[in-house]
Amino acid sequence: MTGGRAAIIVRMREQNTYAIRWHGRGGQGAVTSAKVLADAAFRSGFAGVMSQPSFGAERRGAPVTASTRLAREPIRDLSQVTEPDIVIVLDESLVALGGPTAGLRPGGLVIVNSPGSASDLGIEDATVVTSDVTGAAEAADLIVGGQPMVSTAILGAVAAATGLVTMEAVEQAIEHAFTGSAARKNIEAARIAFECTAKGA
Amino acid sequence: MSDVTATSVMTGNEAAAAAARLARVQVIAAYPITPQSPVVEQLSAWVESGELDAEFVAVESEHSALTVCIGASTVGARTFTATSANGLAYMTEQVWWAAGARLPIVMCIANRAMAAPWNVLNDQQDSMSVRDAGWIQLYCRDNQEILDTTLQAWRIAERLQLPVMVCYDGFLLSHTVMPVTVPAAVEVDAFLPPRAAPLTVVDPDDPRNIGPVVLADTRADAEGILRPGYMEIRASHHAGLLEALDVIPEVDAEYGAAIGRSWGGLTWEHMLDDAELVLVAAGSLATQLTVAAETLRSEGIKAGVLGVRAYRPFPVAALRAKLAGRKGALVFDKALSYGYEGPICTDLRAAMCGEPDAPLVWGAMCGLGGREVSPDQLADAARRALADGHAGVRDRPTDWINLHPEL
Amino acid sequence: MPTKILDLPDSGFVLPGNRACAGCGIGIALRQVTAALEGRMVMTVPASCLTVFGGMYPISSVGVPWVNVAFPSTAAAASGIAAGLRATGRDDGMTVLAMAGDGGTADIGIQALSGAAERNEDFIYLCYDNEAYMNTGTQRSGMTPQGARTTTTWAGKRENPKDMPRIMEAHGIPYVATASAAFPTDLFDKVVKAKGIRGLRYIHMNTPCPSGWGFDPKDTVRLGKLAVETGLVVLYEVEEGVLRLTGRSAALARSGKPRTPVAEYVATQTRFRSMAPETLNAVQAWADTRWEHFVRRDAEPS
Amino acid sequence: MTAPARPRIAISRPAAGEAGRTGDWRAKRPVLDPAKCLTAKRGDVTCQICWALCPDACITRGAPPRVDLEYCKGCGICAQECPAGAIEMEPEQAHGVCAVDDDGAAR
Repeated sequence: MTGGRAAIIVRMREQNTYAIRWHGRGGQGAVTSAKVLADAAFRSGFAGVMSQPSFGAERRGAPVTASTRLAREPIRDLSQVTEPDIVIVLDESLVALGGPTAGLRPGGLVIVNSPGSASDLGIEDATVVTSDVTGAAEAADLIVGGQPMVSTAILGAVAAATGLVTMEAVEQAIEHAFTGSAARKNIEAARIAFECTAKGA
Repeated sequence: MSDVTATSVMTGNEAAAAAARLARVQVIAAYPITPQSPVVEQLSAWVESGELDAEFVAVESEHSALTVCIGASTVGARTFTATSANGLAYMTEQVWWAAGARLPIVMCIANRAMAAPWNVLNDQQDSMSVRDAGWIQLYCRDNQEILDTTLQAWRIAERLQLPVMVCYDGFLLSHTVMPVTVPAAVEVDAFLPPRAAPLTVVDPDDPRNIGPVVLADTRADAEGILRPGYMEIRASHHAGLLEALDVIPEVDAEYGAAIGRSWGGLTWEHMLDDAELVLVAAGSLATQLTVAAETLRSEGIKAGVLGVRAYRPFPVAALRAKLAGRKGALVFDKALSYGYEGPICTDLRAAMCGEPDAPLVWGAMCGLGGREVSPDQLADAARRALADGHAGVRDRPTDWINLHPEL
Repeated sequence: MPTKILDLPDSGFVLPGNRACAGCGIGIALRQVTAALEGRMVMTVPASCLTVFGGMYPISSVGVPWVNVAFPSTAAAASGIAAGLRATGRDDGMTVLAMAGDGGTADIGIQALSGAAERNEDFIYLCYDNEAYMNTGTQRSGMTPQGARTTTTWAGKRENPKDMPRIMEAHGIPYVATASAAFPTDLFDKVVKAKGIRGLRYIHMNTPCPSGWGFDPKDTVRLGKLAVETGLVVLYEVEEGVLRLTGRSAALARSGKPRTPVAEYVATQTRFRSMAPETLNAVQAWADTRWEHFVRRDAEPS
Repeated sequence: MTAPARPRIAISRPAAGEAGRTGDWRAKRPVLDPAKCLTAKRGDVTCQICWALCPDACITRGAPPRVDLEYCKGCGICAQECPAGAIEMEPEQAHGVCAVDDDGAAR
């Protein structure tokens, strides 16, 4: 969509490693998202994938983070990602709290679950992509305990915005993580999110 | 308790109980296990008869015994318990909790072998196995030292806000009678005043949450003041143990001034001055080593004994000073880190590593599960070590004394 | 006379902005428990959701003295705190409250609790029963109901829960009560009554858990009430061996109207989603038998 | 760096907001309609069921009761249990930009 984003992806490819940080709320499944993305990336040809939660006792609704690293070589750094190339935000309200942009590499990519436009989020020095992932989850009837589940749906947006993983790999990874109708709904939600997210490089 | 100092013949367990009573302990919780049981039997009798004004909680397990002490110590009471072997293992979770919470609990350990297989007799595997839990560990060589060390233990514990284990050999001391001088209550009261205010605050008018989850990192409080994370709290705990290297000898000296007996502080020695071969051990085994050393001296071997009184904190500087320039040090352990060697031996090797005039350090294993070991056998082990030393043997394995490997 | 909502004190010991999940039943209950004891208390809490509720160092979410202890040791810690307060002359007007979850009570903590009950230690033990190990991710406990799916009973638990209040009653302690986080006035009255009794007082409190049971957080109270309507949870108290139904359970028994079928209750929660019809029948029969037992005991002349 | 010698133990003091401004957790906010609220209509303190049942101590007793939106997590118990149906849970944020057409294609 924008030359800027293509340049980011090219730069990240040159450095051969992608540091991704997830921001969500307890119960939204950021940890699941991070794990499934690692699986999808492995299926997309990354030899080194790593996803880990930030360990704590966060409850439903509390801000949580997770870290993912993707590389062509096995990963040996197990520390949390503090200077991400890519930030993925499952809950738009977290942007205003400042966590998602902390330590973001200049010109990094921020993917936000939001029905609004990127320019409204007030994030500077970064390429921002919004995707109404909650809307996608609702459209796929992916509702658990009264809440739309965005954890897998956002992977469609990530696949679209970064091009790092194929949608096919995302679907395989979801199928691996879920079973039966749950897998079907999760895949559908991810597909919807993929379709309505601006494509990256 | 008597108004006058008096000497009588008593067991090690009775000496421990007498110390707890003299300390005017406020809450006692215990569960029976051989060979510790007589300690709490005696204390419960004194509480029932009114001779000791304390709460005695007859719990249903060792885990609860130490937990009751933790609860009572948290709200400010002076507390005591005692156990052995599997009882200590069963309460291990709480052994860590008591130390991490900085509670000045005193616990006597009548040292006993760990099962399986069952064995109620003495070795030091039980307390050695919890050496890393953050308690001060003191080992006693006779019943008088049990009484005196237990009294010193509260003084040390309450000064440093750290729990203290007073370890003594099961049966060899716990059930063996010998003369023990019990100091007058008034003298002990002067040495050991009532417990001062605890670190913990349990007050509805100043409500606090004690021992909550602590994050890895530092975190600001509601006023924005940065507070320690888990690692700072552990570092402070470690610093407290290291401070004990000064406090243990100080309290031993204060006890000497008040009561008239001192026990050497961190270590003690016998014929060490010109010794070329130093025999090292903790507890009653070291007392036996003094006999072996004298036998060796009669043969012209310049042997001496270095007794380890404080095992945690490990008195590195004291041991280095005492061992510098000696030819050899033979460490007798009554415990084993399976797959390696005796724990005191390992620690001593590490302490001496890189010292310019360090002796050769050898290890010997003895007395597991109550296996008899005589001064002659100990002397034999010393002769074997010396011979290997003269022969230039480098990697000398641990010497198992009085073992029948063919069986 | 039972306390009415308008008569409940506005105590403020439980602070907002705490770490509990939205809709957590513990919060409703803890507000009443601390109010009933007027904050003149020492709480002791093992590893559990309540630990997290209480907050991470250096900030506490509850304005009463609180002593954290290891998982199996709640009742022993309370014994020690009570003994320590007596020994140091600070027990006057202070209530020791041990508060643990169902796993900490009925599983790993039952030994210490049984010992304390046998010794008739002087404290209130409140079990907040959310019917599984919620703090560690919803593994089964000895209190998980039959048919409930947990992360260690994927096909649904096969066994009925322990009857913890009756186990405690068998110890002969002076006061045993059941309660529900959905009925704050009934809970308040029971804690007030327990405060005035010496010895071990045991209160077993049903505590709906949105994330562990799988329901919308708005339904915490609705489902807590529904559990009582079905008779799966029976509100009662036992003093000196005499059982008396209380609150909604008493009204239900007096009304003679049929209880709500268990099927209506299980349909509200994802943990029962794959419950087999025969399991449902078994749970209904279990609830019926228990209900009849308590109604019969309630009718016995005291 | 050497370890501090002063004994440090973990002992917390109470304060609101231990977990931060938990109002941020909220997806829906409770909005009270004074025209329906029994207490608001009568102008004196009655009912107060919402206050009693709030698990987060976020409702202040009064006529009408007030919700502390800084900390309210939006559980919705107050709305569910209000006998007059006076509290509505309104979404903090609208969704639906990416909806699916009748033929199933995303637009």
